[in-house]
Amino acid sequence: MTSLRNSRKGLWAAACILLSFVFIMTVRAAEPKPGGTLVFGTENEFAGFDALKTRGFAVCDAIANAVIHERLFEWDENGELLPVLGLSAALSDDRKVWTITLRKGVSFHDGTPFTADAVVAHWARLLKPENRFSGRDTITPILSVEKVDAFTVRFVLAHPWLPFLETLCDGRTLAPFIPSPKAVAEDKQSRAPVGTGPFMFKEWLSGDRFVLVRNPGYWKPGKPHLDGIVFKPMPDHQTRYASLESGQTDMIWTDRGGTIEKAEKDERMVHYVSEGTGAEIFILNTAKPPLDDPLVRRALAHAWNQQVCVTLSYQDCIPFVEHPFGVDTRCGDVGYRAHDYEKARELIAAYGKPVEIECLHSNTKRGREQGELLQQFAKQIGVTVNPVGMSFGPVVKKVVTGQYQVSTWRIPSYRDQGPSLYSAFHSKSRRNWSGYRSEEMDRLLVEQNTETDQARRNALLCEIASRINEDVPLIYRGGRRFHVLAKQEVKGSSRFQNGIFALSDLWLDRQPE
Amino acid sequence: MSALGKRALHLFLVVFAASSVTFLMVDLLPGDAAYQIAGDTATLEDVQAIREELGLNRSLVLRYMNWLADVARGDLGVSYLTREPVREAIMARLPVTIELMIAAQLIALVLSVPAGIYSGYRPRSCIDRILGSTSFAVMSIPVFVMALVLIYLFALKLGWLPATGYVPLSADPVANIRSMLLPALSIALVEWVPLMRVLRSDMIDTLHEDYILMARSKGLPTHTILFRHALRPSLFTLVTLFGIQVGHLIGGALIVETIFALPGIGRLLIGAIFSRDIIVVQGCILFIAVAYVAVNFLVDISYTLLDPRIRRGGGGWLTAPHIR
Amino acid sequence: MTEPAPVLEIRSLEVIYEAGRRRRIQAVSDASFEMIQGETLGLVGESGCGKSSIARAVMQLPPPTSGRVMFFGEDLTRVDRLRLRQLRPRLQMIFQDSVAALNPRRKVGETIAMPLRVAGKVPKEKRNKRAREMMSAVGLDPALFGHRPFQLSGGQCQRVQFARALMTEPGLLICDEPVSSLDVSIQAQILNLLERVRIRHGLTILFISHDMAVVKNVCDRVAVMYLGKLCETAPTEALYRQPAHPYTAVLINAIPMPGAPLSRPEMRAAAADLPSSIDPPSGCRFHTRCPVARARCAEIEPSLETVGPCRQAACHYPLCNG
Amino acid sequence: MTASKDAVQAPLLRVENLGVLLQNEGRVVRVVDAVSFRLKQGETLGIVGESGCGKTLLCRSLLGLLPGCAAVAPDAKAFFDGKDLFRLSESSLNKVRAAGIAMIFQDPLSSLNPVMTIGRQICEPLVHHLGMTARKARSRAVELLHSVGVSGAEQRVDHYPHQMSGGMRQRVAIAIALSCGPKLLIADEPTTALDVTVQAAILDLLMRVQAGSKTGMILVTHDLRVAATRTHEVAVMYAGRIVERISAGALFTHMRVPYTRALVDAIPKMDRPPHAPLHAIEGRPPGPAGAIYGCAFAPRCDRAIEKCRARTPPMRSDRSGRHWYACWNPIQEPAP
Amino acid sequence: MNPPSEIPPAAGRKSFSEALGESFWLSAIWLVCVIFFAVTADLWPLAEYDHMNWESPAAPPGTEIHAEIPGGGRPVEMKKVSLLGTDTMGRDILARLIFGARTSLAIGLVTPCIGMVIGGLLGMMAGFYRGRTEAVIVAVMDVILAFPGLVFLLAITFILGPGLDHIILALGLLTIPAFTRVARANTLRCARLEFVQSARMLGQSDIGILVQEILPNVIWPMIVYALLVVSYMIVAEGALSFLGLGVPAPTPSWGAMIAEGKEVLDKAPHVSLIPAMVMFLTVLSFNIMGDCLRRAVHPKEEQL
Repeated sequence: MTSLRNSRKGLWAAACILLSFVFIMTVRAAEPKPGGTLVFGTENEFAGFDALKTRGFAVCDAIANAVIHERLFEWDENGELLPVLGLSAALSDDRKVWTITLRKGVSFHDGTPFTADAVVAHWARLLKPENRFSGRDTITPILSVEKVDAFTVRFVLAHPWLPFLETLCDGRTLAPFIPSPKAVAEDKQSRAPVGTGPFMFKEWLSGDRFVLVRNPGYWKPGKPHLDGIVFKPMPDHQTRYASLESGQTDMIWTDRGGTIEKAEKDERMVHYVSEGTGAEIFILNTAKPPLDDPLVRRALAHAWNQQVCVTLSYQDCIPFVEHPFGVDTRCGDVGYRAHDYEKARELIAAYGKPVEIECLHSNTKRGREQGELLQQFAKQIGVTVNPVGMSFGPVVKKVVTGQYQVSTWRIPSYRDQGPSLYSAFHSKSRRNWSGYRSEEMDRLLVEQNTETDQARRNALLCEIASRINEDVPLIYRGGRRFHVLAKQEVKGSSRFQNGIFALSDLWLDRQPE
Repeated sequence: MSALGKRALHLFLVVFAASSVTFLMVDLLPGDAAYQIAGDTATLEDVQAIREELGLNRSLVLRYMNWLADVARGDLGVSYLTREPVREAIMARLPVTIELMIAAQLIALVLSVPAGIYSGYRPRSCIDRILGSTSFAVMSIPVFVMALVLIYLFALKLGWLPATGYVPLSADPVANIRSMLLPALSIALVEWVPLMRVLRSDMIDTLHEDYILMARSKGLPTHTILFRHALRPSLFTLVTLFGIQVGHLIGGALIVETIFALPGIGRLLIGAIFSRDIIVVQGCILFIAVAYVAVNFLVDISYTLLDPRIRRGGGGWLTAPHIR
Repeated sequence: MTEPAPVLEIRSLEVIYEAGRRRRIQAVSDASFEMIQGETLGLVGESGCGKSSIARAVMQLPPPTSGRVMFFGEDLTRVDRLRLRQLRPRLQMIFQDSVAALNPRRKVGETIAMPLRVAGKVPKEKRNKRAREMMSAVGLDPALFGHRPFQLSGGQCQRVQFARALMTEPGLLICDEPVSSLDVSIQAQILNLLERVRIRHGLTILFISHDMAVVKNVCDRVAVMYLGKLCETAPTEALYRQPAHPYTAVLINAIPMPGAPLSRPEMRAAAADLPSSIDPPSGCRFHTRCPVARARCAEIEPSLETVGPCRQAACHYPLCNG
Repeated sequence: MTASKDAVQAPLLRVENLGVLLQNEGRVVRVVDAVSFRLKQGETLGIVGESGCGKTLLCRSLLGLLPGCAAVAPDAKAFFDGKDLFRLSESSLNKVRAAGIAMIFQDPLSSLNPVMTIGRQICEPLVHHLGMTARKARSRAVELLHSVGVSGAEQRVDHYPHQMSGGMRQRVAIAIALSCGPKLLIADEPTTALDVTVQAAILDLLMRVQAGSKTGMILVTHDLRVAATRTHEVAVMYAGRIVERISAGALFTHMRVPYTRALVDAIPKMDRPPHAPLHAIEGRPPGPAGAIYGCAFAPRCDRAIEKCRARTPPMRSDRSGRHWYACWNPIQEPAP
Repeated sequence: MNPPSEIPPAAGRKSFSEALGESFWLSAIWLVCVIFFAVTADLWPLAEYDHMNWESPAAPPGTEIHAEIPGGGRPVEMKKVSLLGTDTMGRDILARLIFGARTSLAIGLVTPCIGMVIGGLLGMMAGFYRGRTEAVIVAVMDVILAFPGLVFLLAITFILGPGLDHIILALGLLTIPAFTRVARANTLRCARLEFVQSARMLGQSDIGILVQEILPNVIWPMIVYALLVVSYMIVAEGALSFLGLGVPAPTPSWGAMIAEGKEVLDKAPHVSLIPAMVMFLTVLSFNIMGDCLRRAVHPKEEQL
C-alpha cells in the first residue's frame, strides 16, 4: 500500500456497491452489445491535452483524456496496482529508483509504436525546467527518467518518496498519460491528442462537440464496445439535464442537487457517485490586514456555517469536511472550528477594531451565493464582507498576485494531497497564495514528503490539517463529491474514481438506429 | 466619390474604429488571457512565461499593429486559449448563428406580415384588438423567460422537441430543424411584435393614400389591392427594423445560445471576453462589425428594390426617403 | 429732391442647388430688379420657376450662389453673421404653408410675441399686450391667444403669420404664395387684410404667386419668371393690357374667363409640360412651348431689354413695342 | 346650352336625397345632406364649393369609396344604369367601378401607385374586367396613352409615375379612368395640383374625351371660373348641401343664392385696378361638428332674415325648371 | 387643395387625459404602486432582504419563517408569515421584490435619461447642422452600434468596479445611438418646416432655434421613446443578471431573482415566476404608457 489506507477502504466500499450494481445489470443483459455512440454532456469546454500547454485541466477533461491516453498503471477497485501500459514496477533497495517494464505490441493512434522512448520523451519534457510544466512542484522528487531498454524505463528519485506510484496513476493530471511523441513533436497534441487508448480523436469543434471514435487497433482484444464517444460542453446544468431527459445525451456530469434529486426519482436514470479529496474553500490572505491577525481569521472560521452552505448552496451534493483528505479518510479530531457565533464575537472583540473585508467570488450563481453566505455570517459578528463577483481569469490574477483578502478557491482533488499541500502552505513555495508562514507547518510538510512509512505519513498529514484549522489560512466551504447521471441503457463496468468516470468499457443497451 | 466608394470607406472606418476601441477596452480589463490559461495552479513565473509565449508582454500598440497586419493578410490570428485559428472558430459557429437568425426571422415574418396586413386593413376590428393586446403582452416577456417557458412546455412537458443541443444540417436535416425550432421560436415570438406593429401602422397610412382609392375605383378585389398595391409601399419601416434585428442577431443571440447550448458567435464572443482571449474577441468584433455594415447595405439596396423612385435616381421633383 | 434709395436691389442673383451626384439645378439665373419704398412687386410664374428661390435668397436662407442683395443699401451677402441677425427682423416673410410656419408646440399669442422676445428687453406683460393688440389688428380674436396652431383654420394661421411679421415693423415683407392654399372666400379676406396692413404700415411687399388674377389685384408692378429667368417686368395695368412676352400672354390666357370667349386662342402654351430645370432648353428657355417661336429663339438667349415705359422683356419678338 | 329636346331621355345618373354620415369621435354628423340631382349622358355637372363642404365625400359615396368612418345615409338612392349604387354587393359594385363609373383624383402624384409602372396600372382593369391577355392589354394601354396625348407612349408604359411631370401623370390617370370605357367620369378637382398652363390643357382634354365618347361627367372644383367655363350645369354646395343648381352660363350673372354671389364676388377680378378691395365673406364655413338650424349660411349672409335662422330652406326651382335654389330670401333676378 | 372630409381639428378634440385611455391609467397605477413601494421600502415592516432563513429555502408563499425585522439598533428576530415565500437561499421574496424594484427602476429610469440628454443633443445637432457634423455623429453612432454592447458593459464595470451606478452609466451610454436616431429624425422633420426659418428671420441664433423651436418638438417623441427604452432596460438588467453580470450581491434585482429561481422551476416555481410576473407587469405597463402617450401626442406619428 502506497497511499492513504483508510481512503482506500472507503473507495473499496463504494466500488463494491457499484460493482454489485454493475453485476446486476450484467446479469440482466449479460452480453455487451457492440456499437453505438455515447454522448456525454460535460460542464466546460476542454482546455486541451498537452501536458505543458494545458493548465486548466478539469474533471471532465480528465474523463475524456482517460479514454484517449493511457497511464503506466491504474489503481483497481481494491487499491491494487493494475498494469496498463506498464507491466510491473520494482523499487530499488534504497527506495530511490523505480524500474518499470512496459507492455509490448502497443501502438499509438498515429501508428507510432509505444516504447520506452515515448515514456522517456514525455517525462523528460515534463521535468525540463525551461518547459515550466505547471505541476512541476508536485514532482520535484523525480530527478530523471531513463531508458533501460526498449521496453524498460527507470525513474530516479531524489529521496524516498511514497506518492511516486500515485503520481504515475493519478488521472487528475496529464502527467501520467503517455502521448504520442510524434504528435507532441508536431505540436498537435493539445488540439488533436494522440494516445494509445481505446478511442481516437476525430473532431473538436470548440463549444460544440469533441468527437472520439473507436480505436480499431486497441491492444485489449474485443474492446471497446462503443463505436465512439461524443463530448458536448453544456455550461448550463439545466440545459445539460434537459438534454439527458430528452435524449440528446446519454450521460452527463453534474454538481447540482436539483438535477440529482430529479434523476433519482426518474427510473430511466442512474446516478453514479464518487467521493473525492480536496475541498471547496475560501482562501484567506494572511499577509494582508486585517486577516494577518489570526484572531480575525479564526473569528471568520467560527462565524462560517459550512453545513448551511453545503445544504443551501450545494444542495448536499458535496460533503461536510474538516480536512482536505476526503470523507473516507479518518483523522480523528483535527480541531475543526465549528460554527459558533459567540466564540466568533469574542474573537472579534479581542481584535478590537472594525473589520471590513472584500470577498472575491466567481460571477456564477453559486459563486454569488458563497459570497452572500459569507457576508451574512460575518454580519452576525459585526464584520462587513463585500462580495465582488469576477470571472475566472481576474480572480486568478488577484489571488496569484496577492491583491485580495478572501477569495473562493479550491484544493484540487488529487488522490494524494501531500504534494499539493506542500506547494500551498510551505513558506518557500511559489504557490503559497495565502501567504501563510509557519515553521511548524514547514516542518510537517517536509517530513510527510520524505516519510517512508505510510501510517506515519498519514498521521503527519492529519497534523497538517490540524494546523490549518488552528491558523485558518483557509475556510472549508465543503468537500468534493462527484456525480454522473446516465441513462439506464448505458451499461458496462463503470469505475468512478475520484471524479473520473471510466468510459472505456461501457456499452449501450439499445437498438442501433 | 462614388456611392460605393463612400460606403466602402464608411465600412472601413466603422470596422477600424470598433476594433481599436475593443482592443483598448479588453486590454483595460483586469487579468489577461495568461491568467486564464495559467489557471489556479499557476505561479507568477508561469504567468510571465505564458505572457511571453503569447506576446502579451509587448505594448498594446505593438500588439494591435501586429494584429492589424495579420488581418490585412487575411489572417485573424490564433486563439490564446484554445490555439484554434480564429477564422476557423468563427466559421465553425457561423452556420449556427446564421441558421438561428434565418429561422427566427422567417418565423417572425410569417407571423408578422399576415397579422400586420390584416390589422392594418381592419384597424380596430376584433382581430386587430386581440392581436394588439397579445402582441403587447408578448413584447413584454423577456427573451430568457420566453425561452424557459418554451423549454418547460415543449421539451419537458410535451416532449415534442429537444430542449437543447445543435445538430448540423449536414448531419441530420430533420434533427437540425427540430433542434433549431425552440431557440428560433423564442427569438421570433419576441421579435415579430414590433415588425407587425410597424407594418400595421404603415399599412394604415398606405391604405389612406390616393392610389389605393384609385385602385379601388378600378374595381380591383381587396386581396389584389392589399398585396399588389399596398404591401410593397408599406414595407419600408419593416425592412429597416428587420435589418436592425438581423444586425443584432448576427452579433449572437447570446441568451438564447446559452440557454439552448447552441455553439454560436455570441457564445464564442462572451467566452472569449470572460477569458480575455483578445484575439478571438477581435475576430468576432471584426466579423460582427462587417456583418452589421453589410446588413445595412442590404437594407439600403432593398429600399431601392422596394421603391423605383430611389432606383432611378429620381427626377428633380422628388426626394428620396431618408435613409439612416 | 434726391431719389430715395431702393428698399431692395437685386443684382445678377444666381441660385444653384446641388441635387445628388453631379446634378445641379439652376433655380435662379442672373436675376436683377429693385423695389422702392411702398411698392408692391408681384413675382409670378409656374411652379419650379424660381420664385421662392429668389425670396429665400433675399432672406439669406440660404444665401444665393452669387449676386448681390442690397437691403437699404447694405449688401446682405457680405455682412457678417451678427449684422445679418440684426437685419433679419426687418425682412419678414409670409409662407404659403401657414401651419408649417408656426411652431406647433407654441401658443399663438407667444408666437406673435416672439419677435419681441428675441429682440429682448421687453417684459412679458408688455409683450403679451402688444401681441393681443396685433391680433385685433389682423382680425384675430384675442381670445385665441392661448390656442395652438392646429386648433386654428388655415386663414387664421395666415393671420397669425401676418401678426408675427408685423411685430418687427419690417422694411420689406415677402409674401410667398400667401393665399394659394386658401378657399376663395378666405383668400379674399386675407388679400383685404394684406391691403389694409400695407397702407397702415406703409409696407414694401414682394408678392409671390402663380395666380395672375390675384397678382393683378394686389401689385403695382409685376415680374414674370420662367425656368429661373426673369422674362418680363412691367407695371401691372400695362402688363395685363398688353403683355410683351409671349409667356406672359400665355399665363394671362390660361385664366378661365367666364362670360367672355377665350380671348386669344392662339396664345396657348404649345407643349403642356414644363421642361426640366436641370438642363433647360437652349436659347430662349420658353421657345419649346412658345406659340410664336422662331428659329432664332432656339439659338440665341434674349436678354432683358426695355420695351416700353418702365417695362422690360426678354424676347426677340416681343408682342408689343413701345 | 344643351338641347331641351331630349329632356325626356332617362338620366344617366339619378341621385336622390343623398346623405353621408361621418362618425367623428363618437358622434355622428351629417356631412352631406339631402343632395339630389340628375345627370344626362354627354353632359357635365360641375360641383363647386369651398373645402370641407362635402363635395369630395359626395363623389366618393357614389363609388362606395368612403373612408371607414363614413357611411351613406340609409334612405339615399343613386340610380345608375337602372341599379341603385347604394344597394349593390361589393362584387357587383366592382363591376360598376371600372366599366360604369370611373374616377380621377386631385393629385396625380399620389393617385398613381409609385411602385408600379404606369403600364401595369393601366393594364390592371383591362385584364381584370375585360379579360384581356397581358400582351393585348399592353397594346391597348399604349393606344390609351396616345389618345390622352402622352408622347412616346411605347416607352412611357414602362415608366414609373415619378419619371413623369404632373400634367403627364394626370393624363395617365385619365387613361386609366377611360380604360374600360366608362359611362360616367367623376373628376375630383383634377387640375388643382397643376400649373395654370397645364390646367387648361387637361381641362381641354377632359372635354374632348367626354364629347367624343358621350360619357357623362361630374367635375368637382373649387374654382367657379373653371366650373362656369367647362360644364353644362353647376351645383353650388355649402355645408354639405346643394344650395343652387344653375346652368353654367348663368352662374356669374343670374345666381339667386347670396352664397353663390358672395363666392363670385370674392374672386379677384381682372378688370379692376390694383389695390381695389375685394368682397370678402366674413366668418368661416361651419364645421361638421354642430347641428345646424336653418340655413347654414345665415350667420354670414347679409340678406339673412328671421326665417333663415329658423328653418332650412328647401330646393325650389324657377319657372324654367332648370334653375334650382335653396334660399328664403333670394336675390331678385336681374332684368335681362 | 382640399383634403377629403377635412375636419377642423379644433372640433370635438378629446382632452389629453381622455385620449390616453384607461389602460394608460391602469398601467400608471401599477407603476405608481411599484415606485411607491420601492421608495418607501425602508418604512415597511419587511423582513431583511438579505437575511437567509436556512431552515426554509424555497418555501412556498404563506410559510411561517424566522425573519429579522430591522429595528432601532439590533434587528429583531421574530416569526413571521412570508407572504410570497422564500427563495433558494431562504430569503423573503416579498422583501427582495420590493428592494429589487429599486434596482430595476433605477436602471430602467435613469439609463434613458443619460441616453436622452446626450443622444438628444447629438441627434439635434446632427439634424440641424447637417453636413460634416452630421457625418461625424452618424459615423460615431455606427461604431457604437456595430460594437457589441457586452464588451463595453464589461469594460465599464471592470474598470470602474462593479456597482449599480456603473451598470447604469454603461447601459445609459449604450442607449445613446437610439436616442440620437430619434432626435435626428425628428429634428430633420421639423427643421424642414418653415417655422424654423421664421425664427431665423426674427434674428434668432442657432442655439436659440435649437432650444426654443426644435427642442419642444423633439422632446415628446423622445419621451415616448424613452418609455420604451425603460422597459427595454429593465429586461436588459434581467439578461445581465442572467449572465452573472448584474448588480453585486446582496443587492437584489428582479433579473437576478428570476435567474436564481430558474434552477428550481419545477420544484418551487414561485421563486422564479413571482419576480417574472412583476417584471412582466412593469415592462408591460411602461410599454402601454409609451404607446398611449405616443398616440395621444402624435396621432399619426410614425413609429420607431
